[in-house]
Amino acid sequence: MSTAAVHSLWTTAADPITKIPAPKIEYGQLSPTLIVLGAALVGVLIEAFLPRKSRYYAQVFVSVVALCAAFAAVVGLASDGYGTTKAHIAAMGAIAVDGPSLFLQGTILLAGLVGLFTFAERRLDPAAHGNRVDSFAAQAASVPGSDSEKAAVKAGFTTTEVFPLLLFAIAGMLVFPSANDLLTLFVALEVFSLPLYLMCALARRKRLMSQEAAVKYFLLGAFASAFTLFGIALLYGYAGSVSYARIAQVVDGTITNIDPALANTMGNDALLLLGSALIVMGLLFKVGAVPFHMWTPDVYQGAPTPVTGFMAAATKVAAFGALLRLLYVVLPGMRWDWRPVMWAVAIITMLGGAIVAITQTDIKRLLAYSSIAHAGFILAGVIATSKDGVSSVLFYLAGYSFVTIGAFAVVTLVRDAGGEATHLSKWAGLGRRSPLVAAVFAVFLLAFAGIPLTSGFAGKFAVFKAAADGGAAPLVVVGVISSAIAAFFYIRVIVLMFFSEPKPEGPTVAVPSPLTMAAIAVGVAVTLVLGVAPQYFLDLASQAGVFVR
Amino acid sequence: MNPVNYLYLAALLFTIGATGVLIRRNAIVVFMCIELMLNACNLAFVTFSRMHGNLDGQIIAFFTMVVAAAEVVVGLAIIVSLFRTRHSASVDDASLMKL
Amino acid sequence: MSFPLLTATAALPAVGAVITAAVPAARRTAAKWLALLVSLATLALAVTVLVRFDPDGARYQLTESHAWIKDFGVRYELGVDGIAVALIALTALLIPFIILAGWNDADPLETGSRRWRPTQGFFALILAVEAMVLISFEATDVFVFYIFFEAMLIPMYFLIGGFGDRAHEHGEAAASTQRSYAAVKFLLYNLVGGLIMLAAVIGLYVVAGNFSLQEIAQARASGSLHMATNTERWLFLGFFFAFAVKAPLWPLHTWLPNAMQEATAPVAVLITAVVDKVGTFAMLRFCLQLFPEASKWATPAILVLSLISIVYGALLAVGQRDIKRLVAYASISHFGFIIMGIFAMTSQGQSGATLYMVNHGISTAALMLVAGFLISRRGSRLIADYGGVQKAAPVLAGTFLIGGLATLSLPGLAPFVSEFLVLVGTFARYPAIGVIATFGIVLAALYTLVLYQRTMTGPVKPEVSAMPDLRARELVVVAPLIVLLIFLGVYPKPVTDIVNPAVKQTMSDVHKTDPKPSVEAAK
Amino acid sequence: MENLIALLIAAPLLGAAVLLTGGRRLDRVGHWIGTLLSAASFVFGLILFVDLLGKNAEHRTLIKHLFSWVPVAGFQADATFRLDQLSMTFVLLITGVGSLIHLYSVGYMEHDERRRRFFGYLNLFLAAMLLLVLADNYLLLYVGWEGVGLASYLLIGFWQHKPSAATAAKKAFLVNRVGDMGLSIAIMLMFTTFGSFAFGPVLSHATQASEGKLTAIGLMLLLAACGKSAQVPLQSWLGDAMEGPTPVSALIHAATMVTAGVYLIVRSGAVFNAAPDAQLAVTVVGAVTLLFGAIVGCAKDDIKKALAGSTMSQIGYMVLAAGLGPIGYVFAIMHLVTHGFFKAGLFLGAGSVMHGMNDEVDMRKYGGLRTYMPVTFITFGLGYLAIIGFPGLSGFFSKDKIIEAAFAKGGTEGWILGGAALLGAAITAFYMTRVMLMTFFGEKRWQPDENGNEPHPHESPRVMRIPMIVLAVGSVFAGGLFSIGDRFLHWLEPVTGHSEGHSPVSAWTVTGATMVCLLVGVGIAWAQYGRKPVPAVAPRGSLLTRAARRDLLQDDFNHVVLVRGGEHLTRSLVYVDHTLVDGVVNGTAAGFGGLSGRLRRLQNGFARSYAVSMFGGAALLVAATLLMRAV
Repeated sequence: MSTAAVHSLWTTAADPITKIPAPKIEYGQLSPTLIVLGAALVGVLIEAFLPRKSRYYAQVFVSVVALCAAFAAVVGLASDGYGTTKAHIAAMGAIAVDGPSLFLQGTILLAGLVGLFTFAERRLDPAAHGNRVDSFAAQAASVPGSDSEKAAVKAGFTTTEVFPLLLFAIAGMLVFPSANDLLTLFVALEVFSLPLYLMCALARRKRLMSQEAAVKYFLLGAFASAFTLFGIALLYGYAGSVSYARIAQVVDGTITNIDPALANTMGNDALLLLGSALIVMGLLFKVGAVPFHMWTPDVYQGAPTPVTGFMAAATKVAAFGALLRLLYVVLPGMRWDWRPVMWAVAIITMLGGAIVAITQTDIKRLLAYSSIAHAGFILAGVIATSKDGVSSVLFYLAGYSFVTIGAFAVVTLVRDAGGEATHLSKWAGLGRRSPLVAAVFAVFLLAFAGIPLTSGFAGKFAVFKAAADGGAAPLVVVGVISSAIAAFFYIRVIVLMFFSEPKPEGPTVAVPSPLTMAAIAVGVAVTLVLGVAPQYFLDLASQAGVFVR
Repeated sequence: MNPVNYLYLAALLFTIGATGVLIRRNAIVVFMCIELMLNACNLAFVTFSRMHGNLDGQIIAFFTMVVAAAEVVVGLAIIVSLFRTRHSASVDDASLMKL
Repeated sequence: MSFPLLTATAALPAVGAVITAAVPAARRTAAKWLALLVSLATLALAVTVLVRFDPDGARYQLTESHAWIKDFGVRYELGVDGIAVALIALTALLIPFIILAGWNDADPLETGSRRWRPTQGFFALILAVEAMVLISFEATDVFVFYIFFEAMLIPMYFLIGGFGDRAHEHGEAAASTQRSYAAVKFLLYNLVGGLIMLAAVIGLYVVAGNFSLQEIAQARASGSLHMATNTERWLFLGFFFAFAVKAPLWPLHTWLPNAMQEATAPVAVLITAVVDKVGTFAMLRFCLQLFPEASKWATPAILVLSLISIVYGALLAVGQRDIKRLVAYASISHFGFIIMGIFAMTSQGQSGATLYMVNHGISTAALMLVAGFLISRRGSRLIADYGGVQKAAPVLAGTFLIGGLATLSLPGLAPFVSEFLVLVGTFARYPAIGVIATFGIVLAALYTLVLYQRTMTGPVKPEVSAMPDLRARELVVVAPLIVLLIFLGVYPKPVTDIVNPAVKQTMSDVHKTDPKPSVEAAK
Repeated sequence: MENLIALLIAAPLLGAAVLLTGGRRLDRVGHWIGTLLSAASFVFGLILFVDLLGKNAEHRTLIKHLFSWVPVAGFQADATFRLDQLSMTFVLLITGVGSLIHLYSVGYMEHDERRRRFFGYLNLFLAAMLLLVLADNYLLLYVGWEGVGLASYLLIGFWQHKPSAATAAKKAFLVNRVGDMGLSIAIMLMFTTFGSFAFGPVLSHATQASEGKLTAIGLMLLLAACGKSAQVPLQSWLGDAMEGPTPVSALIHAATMVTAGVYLIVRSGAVFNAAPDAQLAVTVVGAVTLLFGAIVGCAKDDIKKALAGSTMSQIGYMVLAAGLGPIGYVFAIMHLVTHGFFKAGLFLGAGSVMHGMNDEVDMRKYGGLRTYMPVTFITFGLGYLAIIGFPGLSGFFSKDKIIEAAFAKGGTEGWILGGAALLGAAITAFYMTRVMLMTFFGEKRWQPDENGNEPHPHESPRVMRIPMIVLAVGSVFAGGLFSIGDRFLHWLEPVTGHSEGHSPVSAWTVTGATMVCLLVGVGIAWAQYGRKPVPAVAPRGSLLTRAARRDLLQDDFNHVVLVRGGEHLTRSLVYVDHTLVDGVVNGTAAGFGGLSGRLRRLQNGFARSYAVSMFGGAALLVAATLLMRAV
């Protein structure tokens, strides 16, 4: 860099800025996020001002209304054509309002709503001192087993803060897949991650594990976001901007007016490759791809099960949305660089998740590994780099998220004296005791396994088809093989539930309130509808399959 | 001085931070190392901002600080509650869940 | 629009399954009767299909076509040719007998939870399997076929793992372990096969752009759809693998003995007489039509494998100590014949193979169901636990013998005709293979007669001396099957008339003509 | 008239169906139903015979097409019957002897609680046997062929509670199956050669096919014949088949079924005529068997097994004759018919003896029975004279012609075959005399059995005596009736063809030599068993005798090579299936399980090691991306 150039920079920067244009914000198009964020703030206020007794109802009410309203807003935007013809970049280039954003936002909102139902469930545990309790600690700050905890339980404290936390997380997730510059991406990442870290620590039972999960999730998550941030810095260094469109232009080499002062760093491919690899790594951490998956089983096991369900579904949707946008909007110009790498990641993710799951003995860990394997399948669709690839991933995510929440909701029902009985040996003979619950869980497992007539099959078929169309036939073969391996452990659970003799002092199945029932019912309904008559949703996904640049 | 050197410094700090995460046991120290990594990023942003001659990088650095602060709030809360339960802040002690 | 007869045929048992499953726990008997009535009504519909099918008409008849999943290029397309009609009739015919034979198999030992309804489940699952098998036979869209081909594993899996023979030498816990092992093995084998087929199905879509059997076959015939040689071979192998697991062909067979051994006899019949037929049927319909060149390319290898199946299955049947396992290995041997007939690429072979599917269904049903009655009386599957049953229960022994004779393809009984056609058809093109396969008939006699001798003849064992003879319900199950075996042995023309035109079409699909006799003048 | 052909089969078939499904209420009349329907069939046969006699020799073929049986492109098997002189002969033999034996069985099986079923099986046999000889194509013949096998199986194992009977039945069926394999392959060969397997097309075009194919077809037909007719090497089942009730041995394992092989060869004459190598094989098999059976017959103490050896041997004669070509066909059939009479008679006699002796079969425990059962003695004696070829009786005419024809073959072969036939005649005389002497002459040798029941030999009831008498009459006169004026020759000639041979020795020389042989055989037997008392326990005997007692070690060979070898094979295959075929799959599963267990350990619970994995992953990701660009 020449001194003259530097000097000119200094002088430019030293000039007083006379006119800062007011940003133009399309509030209407951002309304889903804004509604949720607003509701979250209202939730905070509720915590501050309402009496303890009425907080629960108020929070649930506000949350449900907000999520419904936000979903309505998404539907309204989509029907106005924002997903297709009127798709554009809003909020001064920070947020993209287009098909994939709207589709994923809708999915996240519905998943959040269903997840909320499981958060609000208060009938599973026996009432403590006459107070109904949910899955969350009475007072998170009290030390487990201490007198203060007992006092908190006795006083009927509940951590109703989870509802605003949930809303904040959802708001972050809504922004994440529609972020159109790297800064927004990073902020959204933190906005949805931080509440999740907290919620992980809030379990009522097994608090040690819960806290451990939170610590692990937090440290590793922060570690990963540091990498992401560094990647963002490098990409910024490469392109001189954090805007997706601008970076894409630089990558493509189509940028018109290059400031000569930037010539030195701009277009430095090392920066591009390093930066994009680190950002992708951060996203792969969130979707739980091997080798960035190791937090998944521990956190899934330790977190309160409703949180696990929500996290497993919604985080994956948001993270895959962001990954898609990054790869399809920012980095299509270098797909010959990232495709082989992603191939490798997809393969080890599919195989690794499936293989390690075989020997799991805890149902929540098992589902965690299963979610890793599924991340691999979805990655296969991501790699397709075609419009079909996008829509197949969207469809897969929609189907998968409801199955996941439903499955974890069922997990909350099977309880013994220590709370949820998550060890697989306790699930023996469940089919005898409560055929209906076992059958429902079997449906979810079959959907995970990708048996025809379930959403799992339709999704897997869509993803593999897109991958094969995109020239990734070997990936399909690996996918098929790992599906076979995965089938083994799903079936093992079914065997256990239906064909093993029930243990005499086995767990009981709690009768849930309509909230959890609704969550499970929605899961089953979506599973079957997307399995038997997926065309409407495939249409939706394929209309939504185009990113705006 | 050539601003590229700041980049090298940033990379160095980032690596030190990452190494600290990998080798230190105390959760607080680990967390501090992560903060170090974030600040390394900030340095890189500011440097690039200087090199590119636009202010985006500097603004981002502010955002990063805010985010880091938020992380501190959440992180310390979690770590402190763990410490109060276990009377230990060692991340290695928190290994109930494995395999 | 005309009445969707094919859909109705498959939908009726499906609906019946749902309703049966919903019958309250206390109304067990009602569930049984309901299932039986539904299966009979399905049979009536199947007979209607049979009557309305015109053997000399278009290739696919009673067709239905509706849009289903546009994005996957999938249409809900049904249609039947002669081969499918024959198998639909077989399936619809056997299910009532299976239900009747399993009448008491699923009565709960103790009343568990209020919601525990094994009996309802058992009959509902059987009807569900029927529905899926029927629609597999009817589908002319590869995807539709695939979906039900795979989905039928699930009810089948529960039938195998959930219901077993009552008494067991090692107690109920051991039995349940073995059962679930068998069920898991069944499911995994077939699932792996199905998943590999899934890869091929996707590959087919990438190449062809849709799943319509007729469209693809026409496009291939007219040359508008070109498949690279290697692509065709890989796709063929993907399809064939799944069907070979299902059929089952050596060395992919080991799930069958376990499954048949552990399942109750009616379920074992359901597996081997009905469900497995989908595999061999699909070879004829999909492998040969979609990939004619690859089929011809693979023929030598497949013939050798089927030959191994024939001899190996029979030899292993000789070595078995468990009645049901023995029948299972015998079935493996018979499936070897069926596959051999299909890939001999002669009209005798393929007509014979189709006829064999029907006949094997009936004959195995007869043998296995009687074996089930026998086992339910003594509470043991071991051959060594029997002896002299003939004295105590002559009718049971007699029907068992006829079932056995059908299994060894005694002339005059139905399987003979088909087995001979397969042998002739194979011999015409591959004399050496035909001759070796003929050894199978000696081995078949060996295992059947050894089984009969050890169980039915000789001094009467004390445990069997008080064994009751066949009851009325059991006779109602067995007698019609035996009548059918004799009828189709003496007069198989009704079946061959339906099958022949379809086989002719298949032969022209693979561009093969029958070898000509060396002395032409004799004709 | 053609419809009668169908009725011919339908009558016994109806009987079988009614008797086997009728249930207990038919127990009292079942046997009469069976006998009646058998007799009805015989009557139909007679009507048809008279009808045929009324026609010209060329028009004595009736064809009845019933329905199209297996119509598959190019493969047309019809249910069509052909009644010509050859099948007519068989029809009369089968239904005639069959009806007599039905009658006999009414008495013989009187005390068996499963008599109804027995008659059902007998009727089933008649139907199958008639189908065999009336079929107009080989596939339909095959149905009858296996049908008689089934009936034979059921009847040999009729006393199922005896393990030996059940085993014998199974063995018979299995050995027959080996033969059936030959028939299957022969039919397949015909189909690929001629495009058909109906008698008409195959036999009329036989000369157009290559000799190699025809030889193959001929050899396969021979294999089939060996199985059914108990010829070496598939003869081992016949001796064991004597486990069945004696009427069964008489009807199936002497008079009718076992001769089906001869029928098959004669029927396929056109094929054999054009395949000299196959013919040679047939004659060799016939010659070997006639000696084999005779030798075995000499050594057996069990009266039925001795007779079974004799049956084998006599069928050997027939096969030998059939192998000689047109010159021998007629005599093969003639011997078959006469043998049907005298061998059935002999067996019924043996049955009558057993009936009177508490089912004792060991001839060493008989002796001097001629006084106790005179009718049996006389009828048995006449049968004996017939079989050894006493001049003027049936066996004399038919056997003599065969020996003549064998010599007429010419060359070394002719001498060897003729010599074998002559030797056979001598041995026949020996073993039959032995049976006669041990049973009816000498001192009584029976003892009370372990329960103290001493047998009280007595004559059989009339219902059993009548068939014996009728058959004895046939044994005496049938040969003469057929031979005088060459009636039988002219009757069969249109079907089988005939050629006169040019024997190197004159007919009278052959007759003379035969007589000498006969006398020698009888003389030796008299010297051994007539002059000296018969020991109650068999002496150890020479090596040959001991071998002959064990059916010339055939069973031992089978046991060691086939049974043991087979057991080892199946056992090792079961092992292979379990460990190897299944093991590969289970091993794969276990492999994944092990891999899983190992990979699982990476998840060690320490957040820092997770961070290492992430860090390493990030490094790999970066390195790989950079590498991709570099490549």
